[in-house]
Amino acid sequence: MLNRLVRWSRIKSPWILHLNSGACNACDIEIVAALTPRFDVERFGVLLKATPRHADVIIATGPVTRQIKDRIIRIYDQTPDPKFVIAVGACAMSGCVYRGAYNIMGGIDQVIPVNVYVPGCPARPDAILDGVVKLLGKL
Amino acid sequence: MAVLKDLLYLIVYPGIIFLFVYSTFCEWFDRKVYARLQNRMGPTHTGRWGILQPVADFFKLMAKEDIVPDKADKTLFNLLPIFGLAIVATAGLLLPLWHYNPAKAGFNSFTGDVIVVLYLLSLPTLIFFLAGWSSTNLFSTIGGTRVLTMLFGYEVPLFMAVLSPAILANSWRLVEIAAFYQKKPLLILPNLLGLVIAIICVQAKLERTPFDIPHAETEIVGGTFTEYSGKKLAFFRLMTDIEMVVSSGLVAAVFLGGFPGGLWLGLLNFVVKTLIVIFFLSLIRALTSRIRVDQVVSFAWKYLAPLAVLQLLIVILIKGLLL
Amino acid sequence: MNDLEIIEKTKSLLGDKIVEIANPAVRRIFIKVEPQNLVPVVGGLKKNLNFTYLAAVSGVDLGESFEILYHFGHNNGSLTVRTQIPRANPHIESICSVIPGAILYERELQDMFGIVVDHLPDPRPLVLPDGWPAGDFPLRKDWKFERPEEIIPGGKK
Amino acid sequence: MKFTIPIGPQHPALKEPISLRMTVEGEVIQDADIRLGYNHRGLEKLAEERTWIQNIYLTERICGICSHSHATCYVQGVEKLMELNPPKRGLYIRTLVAELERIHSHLLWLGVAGHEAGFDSFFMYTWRDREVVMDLLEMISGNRVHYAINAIGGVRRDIDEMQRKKILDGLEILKTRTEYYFKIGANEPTFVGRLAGVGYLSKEKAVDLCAVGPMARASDLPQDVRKDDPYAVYDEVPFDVCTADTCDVLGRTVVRIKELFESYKICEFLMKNLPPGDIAVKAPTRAKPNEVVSRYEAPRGENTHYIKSNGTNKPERLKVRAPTLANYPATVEMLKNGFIADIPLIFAAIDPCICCAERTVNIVNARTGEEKILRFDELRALAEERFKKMPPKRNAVWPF
Repeated sequence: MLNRLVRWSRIKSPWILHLNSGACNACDIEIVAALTPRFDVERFGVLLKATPRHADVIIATGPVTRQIKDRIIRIYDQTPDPKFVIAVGACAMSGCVYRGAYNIMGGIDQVIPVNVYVPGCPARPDAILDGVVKLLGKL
Repeated sequence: MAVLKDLLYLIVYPGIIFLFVYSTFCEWFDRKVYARLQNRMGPTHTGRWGILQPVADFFKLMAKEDIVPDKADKTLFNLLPIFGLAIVATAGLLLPLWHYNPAKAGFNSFTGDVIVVLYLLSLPTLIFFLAGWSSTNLFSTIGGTRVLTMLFGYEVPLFMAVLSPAILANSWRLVEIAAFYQKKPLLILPNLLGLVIAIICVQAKLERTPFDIPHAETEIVGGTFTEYSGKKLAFFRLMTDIEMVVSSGLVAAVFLGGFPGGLWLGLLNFVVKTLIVIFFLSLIRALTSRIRVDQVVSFAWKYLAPLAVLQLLIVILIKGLLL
Repeated sequence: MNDLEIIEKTKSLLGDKIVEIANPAVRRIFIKVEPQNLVPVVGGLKKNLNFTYLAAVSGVDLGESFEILYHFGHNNGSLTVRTQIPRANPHIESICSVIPGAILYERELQDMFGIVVDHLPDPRPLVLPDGWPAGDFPLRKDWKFERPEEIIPGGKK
Repeated sequence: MKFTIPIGPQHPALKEPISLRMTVEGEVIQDADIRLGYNHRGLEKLAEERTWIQNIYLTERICGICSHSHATCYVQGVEKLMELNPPKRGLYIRTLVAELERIHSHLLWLGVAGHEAGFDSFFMYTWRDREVVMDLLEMISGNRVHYAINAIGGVRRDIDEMQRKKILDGLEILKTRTEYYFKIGANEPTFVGRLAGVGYLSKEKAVDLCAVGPMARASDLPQDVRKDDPYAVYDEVPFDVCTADTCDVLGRTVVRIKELFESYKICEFLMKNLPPGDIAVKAPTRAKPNEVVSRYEAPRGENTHYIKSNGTNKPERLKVRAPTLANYPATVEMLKNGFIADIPLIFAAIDPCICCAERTVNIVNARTGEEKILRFDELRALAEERFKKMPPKRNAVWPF
């Protein structure tokens, strides 16, 4: 019974943290666009939170640069369990056009475990929403 | 029998269970109004019209990992949320709801309970400050200082604004003030200025836009709550919600004539009147932008405090000349 | 002021310090100077011809030498001052004394090419990420980067 | 009593990673230090390994907000190197996309400014209307953000009659909405009070520190590449350079709102005078050894690309200078003596596009000052001291 309550509340209230690891801004503005009236993720209980301590889902964009690698790991550690990571956009998945550049480590999954990948360059807000919903379905 | 009644009062209505249910409802109402004013839908998929959204948030946070920073003062860090919750819930008990007898004083209604409620409602501010300070995060610390700085601004106008209806009613007891205005509803009108001041001050007390400076997201991340997670954050959120209910209940009791009509009608009165106040709070939140902490203080002392004094003068004149 | 007037004025004012003036396209002027004349030329351009806005500083690896280009913007087009320094002794004088806004570009230059900019007001090493190996300058032509093997989570080993 | 607060690399005011370290005394900033490098991807090195055509898509991904700017700047340079003359219709469409992008970027900025000032309703409203221009861009190019409309020698997609009508309709909607925002901005005292007097940058400093774009224009420097060095079809289009003389965040807001109106005008002109004909010419795969400086007025200021070719199908050198980088020295100047509460506003006012600025550049911070744990009495003293300080400007009015 309690488990069911907790599971229900987790599905209904995913709070997201937006983590930019060196993206080109395109995915970022699409994530922000997902909060705005046309897409309005708050319908599903999603709130954009400022600090990793409050977040459940980390939405990561962009390829991982060498400089930010440690910070990403730190932010991941700061997030309380249970936590999930969604990699949004081609860069966060593999590095996209920047694959092979000297300052790029590759996709987010080279640094922290990823639960859901959302492809696209950039991913549309609808796709990002779909990714969040798919993640919740996996719970 | 009286003990049973008091227990019922403490636990069910208007004690902790009622406060929990009603404050989550108020948070939903606030979020929904806020979202509608922004052309959005607000929560829709949790329960009917998303009404269970704050409940889901609460239980999710309760089930999350609880992190205490190494550097933080552990005792304070752990105890503060519970203290805060207890304080605002106690304040909630003093609201003049159903089993009051203006003629007889009890543990929850006595001469001077207005002052006690006001005092209990100031304590959360200190709790916020201590919370920010004890977590030793720089952002929290800045948030804590801002909490205190703001306290200097809004507290005095709020006290003065609440004072004027009390002077007019010639009582320091919530139930008597409410009864006075129920008898003479026209006398609510001279207090309108005080009502506006009180709503603005309550907005500042609740740290909502334009006064959400202590946890201004874009400046100092989560402000006082930056380091709080899991259960403690859930308690703090609940505490803020209950504080919202209690302070709007206080405003409604003092300025809008209380909640007459016994158990059911009284409840209806309570819900309608607090929701009106909360609606105005949401309206202010949606229609203004955040101001700086120095602007808050100068605004409070240059406009709110003189206006509150003016309100006092009006009330004293009316009392001297007409009553 | 059109291109011809700018060229005329530059020639008459700074003619002794300039090696070459080219005007390959409309509103594009390229001036070549010796490295030691760089600061006076930039100063003269700023003072007399109102080239106050430095758009960028580019470096190019030419093999034996480095070429440094200072792109200036103007209400009437763009002017580029170019100079070459030998690869063996890559030193150049900072123009921050004339144009304070140049600092970022010159620090970038230090970082990417290993060119030493003398008299920079803020000469902190402008290395890429923390812990970037010293002596690696990514934009030099002889610097190659090999992408390390990636681990694919859940993929074949 | 001083202490240092770190802002970033992960901070809600910054949607992108950058690290600012502020030395503050009370709420007043004494010194600021910027550390870039979190977003450095090494694009200039990559560009040397790719062909001319591949590089269009690479430069497009320098930045998501001004993707068309970098791609156009690059393509214009390459067209000069290859001695191509793109047909008029192609240039018109390219300019149209550029102006629509400016509209989208400025609306986005307005929303972000509202958000940073804690005015979330304003943010929601501007972003709702931004979807109109996003739809237009999607209709023209097929994508919401990276338009990929540029090709060397022209554009890739044509506009038909129906699309032309839709664009004109969309512009009508946007125009009325922008006028409405103008009114909101002027009539919301908390908003104006929050913006006025913040982030002062004098004209002399703006010249010295080479500020560009709306930053320079708000400091009364009429500097606009579209007028100074017309590219594409800007020499045929009537428009004005918008300036303000208040030198603060309010001025920058006003400049951007004015530019929105100019952009609507330009788009309307382009749509009403769209010439018939081809949209592109065929481009060779190689360019003769040469060099070119290409300038472009992006929404944030001037883009400068320096392209050098060596006769092969790859560039010898591609130097990208994004407007945000040019504005950093000025930003540090503006942050000094501001309030903590103003950091996001000042920083947002340059419309930072860190990803643009950071392909290659690093500013190393001096990790000065230890992070102290504050004592209770110190804090109280701080709070009291702060309480005595006066706000810098009151009774601000909208400058129209």
